[in-house]
Amino acid sequence: MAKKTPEKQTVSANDEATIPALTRSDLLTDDQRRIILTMMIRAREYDYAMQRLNRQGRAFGGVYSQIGNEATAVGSAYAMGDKDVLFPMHRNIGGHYVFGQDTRTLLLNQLAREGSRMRGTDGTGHYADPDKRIYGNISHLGSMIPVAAGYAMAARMRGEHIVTMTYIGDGGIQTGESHEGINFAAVQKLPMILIIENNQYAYSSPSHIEYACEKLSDRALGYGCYGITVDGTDIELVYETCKKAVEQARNGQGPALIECVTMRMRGHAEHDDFFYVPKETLEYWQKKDPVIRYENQIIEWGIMTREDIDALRQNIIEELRNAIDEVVELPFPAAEEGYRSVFVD
Amino acid sequence: MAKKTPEKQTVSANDEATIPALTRSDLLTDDQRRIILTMMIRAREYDYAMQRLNRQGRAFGGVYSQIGNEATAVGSAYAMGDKDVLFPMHRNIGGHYVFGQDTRTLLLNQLAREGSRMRGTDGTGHYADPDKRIYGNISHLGSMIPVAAGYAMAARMRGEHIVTMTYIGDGGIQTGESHEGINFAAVQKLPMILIIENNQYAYSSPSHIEYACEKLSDRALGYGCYGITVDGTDIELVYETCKKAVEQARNGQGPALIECVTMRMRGHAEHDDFFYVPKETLEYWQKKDPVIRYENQIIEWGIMTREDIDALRQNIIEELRNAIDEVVELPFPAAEEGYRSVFVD
Amino acid sequence: MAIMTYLEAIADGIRTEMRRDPSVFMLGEDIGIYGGAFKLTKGFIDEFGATRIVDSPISEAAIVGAAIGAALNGMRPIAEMQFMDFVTCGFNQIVNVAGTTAYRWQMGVPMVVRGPSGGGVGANPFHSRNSEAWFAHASGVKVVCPAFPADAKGLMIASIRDNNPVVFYEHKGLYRKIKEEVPEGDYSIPLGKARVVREGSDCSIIAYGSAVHFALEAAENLAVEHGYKVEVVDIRTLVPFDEETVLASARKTGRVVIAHEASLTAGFGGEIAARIADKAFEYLDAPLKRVAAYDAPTPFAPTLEKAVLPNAAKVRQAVEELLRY
Amino acid sequence: MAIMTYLEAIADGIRTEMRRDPSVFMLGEDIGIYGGAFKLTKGFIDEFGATRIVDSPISEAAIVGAAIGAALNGMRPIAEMQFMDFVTCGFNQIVNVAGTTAYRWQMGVPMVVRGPSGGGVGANPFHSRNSEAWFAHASGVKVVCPAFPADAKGLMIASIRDNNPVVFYEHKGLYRKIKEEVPEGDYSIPLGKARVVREGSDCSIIAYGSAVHFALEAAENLAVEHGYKVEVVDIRTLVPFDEETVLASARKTGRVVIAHEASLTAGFGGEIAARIADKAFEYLDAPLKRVAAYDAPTPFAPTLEKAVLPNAAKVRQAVEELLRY
Ligand SMILES: Cc1ncc(C[n+]2csc(CCOP(=O)(O)OP(=O)(O)O)c2C)c(N)n1
Ligand SMILES: Cc1ncc(C[n+]2csc(CCOP(=O)(O)OP(=O)(O)O)c2C)c(N)n1
Ligand SMILES: [Mg+2]
Ligand SMILES: [Mg+2]
Repeated sequence: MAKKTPEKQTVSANDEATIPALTRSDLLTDDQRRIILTMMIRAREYDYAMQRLNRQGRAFGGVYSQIGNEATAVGSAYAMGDKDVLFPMHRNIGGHYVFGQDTRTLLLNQLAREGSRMRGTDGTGHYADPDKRIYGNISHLGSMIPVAAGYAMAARMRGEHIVTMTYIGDGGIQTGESHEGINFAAVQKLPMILIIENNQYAYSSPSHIEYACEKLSDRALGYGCYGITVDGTDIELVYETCKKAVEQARNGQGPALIECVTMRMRGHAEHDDFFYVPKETLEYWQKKDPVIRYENQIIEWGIMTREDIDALRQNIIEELRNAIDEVVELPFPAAEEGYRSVFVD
Repeated sequence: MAKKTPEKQTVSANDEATIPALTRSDLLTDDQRRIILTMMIRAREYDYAMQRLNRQGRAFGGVYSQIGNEATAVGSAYAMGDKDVLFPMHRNIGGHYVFGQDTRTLLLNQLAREGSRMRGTDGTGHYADPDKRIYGNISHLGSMIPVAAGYAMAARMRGEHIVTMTYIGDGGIQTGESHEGINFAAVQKLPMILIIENNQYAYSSPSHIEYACEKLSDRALGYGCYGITVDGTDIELVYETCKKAVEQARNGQGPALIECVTMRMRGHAEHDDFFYVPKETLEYWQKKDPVIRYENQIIEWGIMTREDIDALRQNIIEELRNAIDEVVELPFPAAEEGYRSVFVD
Repeated sequence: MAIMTYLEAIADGIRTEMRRDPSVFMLGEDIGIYGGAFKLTKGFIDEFGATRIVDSPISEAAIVGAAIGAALNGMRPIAEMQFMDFVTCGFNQIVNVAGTTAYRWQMGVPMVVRGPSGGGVGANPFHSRNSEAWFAHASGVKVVCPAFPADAKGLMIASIRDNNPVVFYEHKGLYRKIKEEVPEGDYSIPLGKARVVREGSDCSIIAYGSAVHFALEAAENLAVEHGYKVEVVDIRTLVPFDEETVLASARKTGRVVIAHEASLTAGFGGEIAARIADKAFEYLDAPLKRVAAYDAPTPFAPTLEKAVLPNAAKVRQAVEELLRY
Repeated sequence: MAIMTYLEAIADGIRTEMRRDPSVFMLGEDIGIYGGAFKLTKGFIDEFGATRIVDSPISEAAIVGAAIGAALNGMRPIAEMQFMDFVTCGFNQIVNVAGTTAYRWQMGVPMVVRGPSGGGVGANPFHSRNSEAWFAHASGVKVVCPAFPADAKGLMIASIRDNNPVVFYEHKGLYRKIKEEVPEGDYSIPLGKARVVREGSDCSIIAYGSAVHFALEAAENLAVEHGYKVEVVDIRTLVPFDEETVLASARKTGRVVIAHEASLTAGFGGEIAARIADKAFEYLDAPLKRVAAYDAPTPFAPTLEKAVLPNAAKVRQAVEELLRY
């Protein structure tokens, strides 16, 4: 009962042996691998850029890092089909990119500039972009799970075979709405995938404050749905696991709870210096860095060279810099927007 | 996933073979058995009396039957120690009796007469009687689970080794508050027992509308607490199971989810003719009637004779009749009570 | 036109719209075979099937949340709260998810959350609450409280067609108590239009829901006994609020009683009073009076419930006070 | 006396009472080692230990529910909502369990639910809400909204000692913005007493929470520029409501502006207006005006937020309107 997922234990920093090799999925082509890596690097660099903006006092609102979560965010979203719908949470920049979102749109929202999809009414990843099949979250944790379930139910009513995917943390899954949403999806056998991003902490709270079970995917048994726990830093494993669950869900076999075990490598948001995380824990997870390890693996597999990857990264950084330079110069939305659209027509 | 607890399946009415023999617990003396039987008959007869009052138009508000639930209610409450605290739900008259409540008090509340503990502000089993360590429920299902957890936590803070017990149905456990309450208790390892009264229906909804898991006690795994499913019509089995869980909880081993499988033998409340329940299901469960079977068993074990039991029942009926005759003549509480005690001093 | 009870009229409104628009469906507890706790959806599952009459687990947040998700995906869900009291368990979904979506996303959430509210029927504190003021204060949520069968039908159809979240308060005490002629077939009444249900010039009573009925009773008694001409305005919807009609009545009579069954403090009556005291101040000949429930849970025993809830006598007393002023 | 910020004063109030009374404990998310999202409980776990500073899962209903259970069992819990916005997830526990217990059981639920509320700091619609009116309408729940450090401390201690559930609204924009002398040690201010924070005879502003500060700013500007004497009344607690002090001010000046940061419609300002329009009608020389947020979620971008929220300029405009009337 007290025992947690193995990944949760603080491991000696020298213990490379505990780090398993990355999975090579038969379902992916090398072209796809290049795309996946691109998305991961984009997510990572977006994060670095936001950190910089935050330090410079040019970002405001909560700046939530997703470093450590790239494999989970990208791998899960990449497993979705091109009519499927994403309900991302606050550490899923990678998913936004996979679903075709561009950096400029993300920045406009996050920095609440004129032209933002939300007109400055809200920030971070809370926007919706129906054309890109992205519906962002609200702050209240778990609230989007019943919404993603209902979205899937509506599609099924119309005979559409789409799948919705949403996310929750090791903390957020303790909310009542999470429970009601998952149970509703299970009872209705809805094509909804819930990715549990178990990144060891909920704000400052380690897992034992949040739950007492061994694996959060153990909850699947009690809901009567498919559940599995995987290493959330192993991109192709995440992809393969989600792909299977997505196809199951699409075939009417109901929802899945997929726990991806990873680590939040920064504070809850940038204001938080995460003093409460043991240094050794971070050192251990540093070695499991999902982006760096995948880069190395891709090189090892002979798919790209270090030079290819460096060039790719430089491109991404350039793109980001240009987008930021443009967006930060834009004004905030006009004050009048505050009085508009409390209701739609 | 679609498979339910065996008890849930409609069984041919002739299939006596599927009904297991009643458990004989080593933990009980014959004197205790007589007490238990008395409580069960009291609960049953109280129910009959309320049904009559309702037919006569002399009861109002929801009249919820607990017929079929006597073994669960009595067996669980009887497993508690004499400092332990009960948070009963709407089908736990048996538990009220075990905790020493008298019929007159129950009737005063249920019929909202002058002298009711709740002064007519509320009815049914919603009253609290701290001297008897009974705290009734509110209507909102699941709301008392976190409350029972908090009560237990407060006791532990003071170094008291008490256990709290509360109840929820196969429907009510789907509420968010149920989830939050159980998880909170599990994380805090609180001495709280949650009895899941799985009586096959939530109002008109059969279990497959409410959940998709095999057994509701399977949820224990996902909370990291003790869980078990037992035949809720087998009084000594319920007792023994609860006794074990109560002592575990008292020793700091945390909460338990005990699913007692039984059948709601009447409508949701007396206004409901339960047309939606298949006749064969009722016939099957009729054979598992927890009171009648225990009576027979007690006779078979030579603890009481049929005449003893008949006399016992007559006594109980007499007591009930007297209490009712007195209480129905009482006026409703004075109107002024409505303006008092919205706050305490 | 057919004579219908309030309950039948609501059912007729939903049925009519479900026949017309395949994107409308219902979600709630025991609404299928059982036909709902008040039998409002009796027969619906036979006509519309289990795909459009969805029995849900006891999970109000999931009911509302799933309705929101379905609404975002092109449907027009009607979510039933078995008793409106249980909306406290789906509260967050309504105020935070549904209520902010138009503002944040410029997308509609065409959802109706409906159910029986109100007291006076010997239920208990958890089956009697009038909570409409909470949603009126939420921003982004429309709030409808019909008092008559025909209005209930017309407003229900308008609520279903509205592209915004609507919380639709049915008063369980009215379900079978009142009957009237109700237009058959397609019939909708725009949200945000009050109705003068009785004309008068001596005093106005501004009311909604069950209070309209005891306001009318009070007005009638005062007319019969004293010849007073009391106007009764049924605001029908709290959000949007028909300020114009209310102010016009206040300006006309100069004396205003505001009545609702919900408890007094921070109830919607305060909002109405504030608007009148701001915008019709110069026309007022007397203080503004409110008649509402005592600030307490709605008690169970008939003696207490009667004492705590407002009624015609209390409205009448307030009107008389103003007329004497 | 020591100079304290609003945040320090609240922390001091809790600390003082926890030292005095072993039955007081705290429950909430990240309040232990982390010291809370705003560091209000920084150091508490070192002084009081993990038994009395209980880090909880992200489960607002469980936090409030467990607090209620503990309160029924002799403790005096303080439940923190990390942001008051999340109280929507513990809403049912407060209004239905806690709020009805005194009435039904004649038993106290000595619990404080507290946390940061309010906007103006560039948070977002889900970290800025002012929801006090909901609880004021609930019955059986006390509602406290302090504006000053010393009041915040005194009212916190009184709230902890109160035998009823109290929802205690701290304004996050005030946490570090204002400082003043605060009595050290045991210091309590009875709930239900308003305070005239600035005397005047030309017009009254009735306010609470952050609005008291922009009301004072408006009053000062009007005094400096025009010599107007504007009175500012800080009601401090919504439930119980100090009607007497408010009516006295209204009767004295005959002109009243009511200000709060919460959105206008069905906000507590309506209640205040209604009471004045009822009980001080004959003293009024001008309409009642309310200054409040626009009826919308609190937006994120500074431009929008500034436009939507009330401020000194808007109060001033309302006062001037009344003085010109
Ligand atoms: C209902 C609710 N309560 C509290 C919060 C405040 N809060 C925001 S994020 C957070 C921690 C979330 O932890 P987890 O779910 O593990 O997600 P992570 O941030 O680790 O990805 C908290 C407590 C919230 N947003 N919603
Ligand atoms: C939160 C909430 N939603 C809905 C209801 C209405 N309701 C009262 S009892 C009931 C069915 C309960 O079923 P179950 O939990 O299985 O308990 P049982 O009555 O079968 O013992 C329902 C839907 C309620 N009381 N609370
Ligand atoms: Mg986490
Ligand atoms: Mg049941």
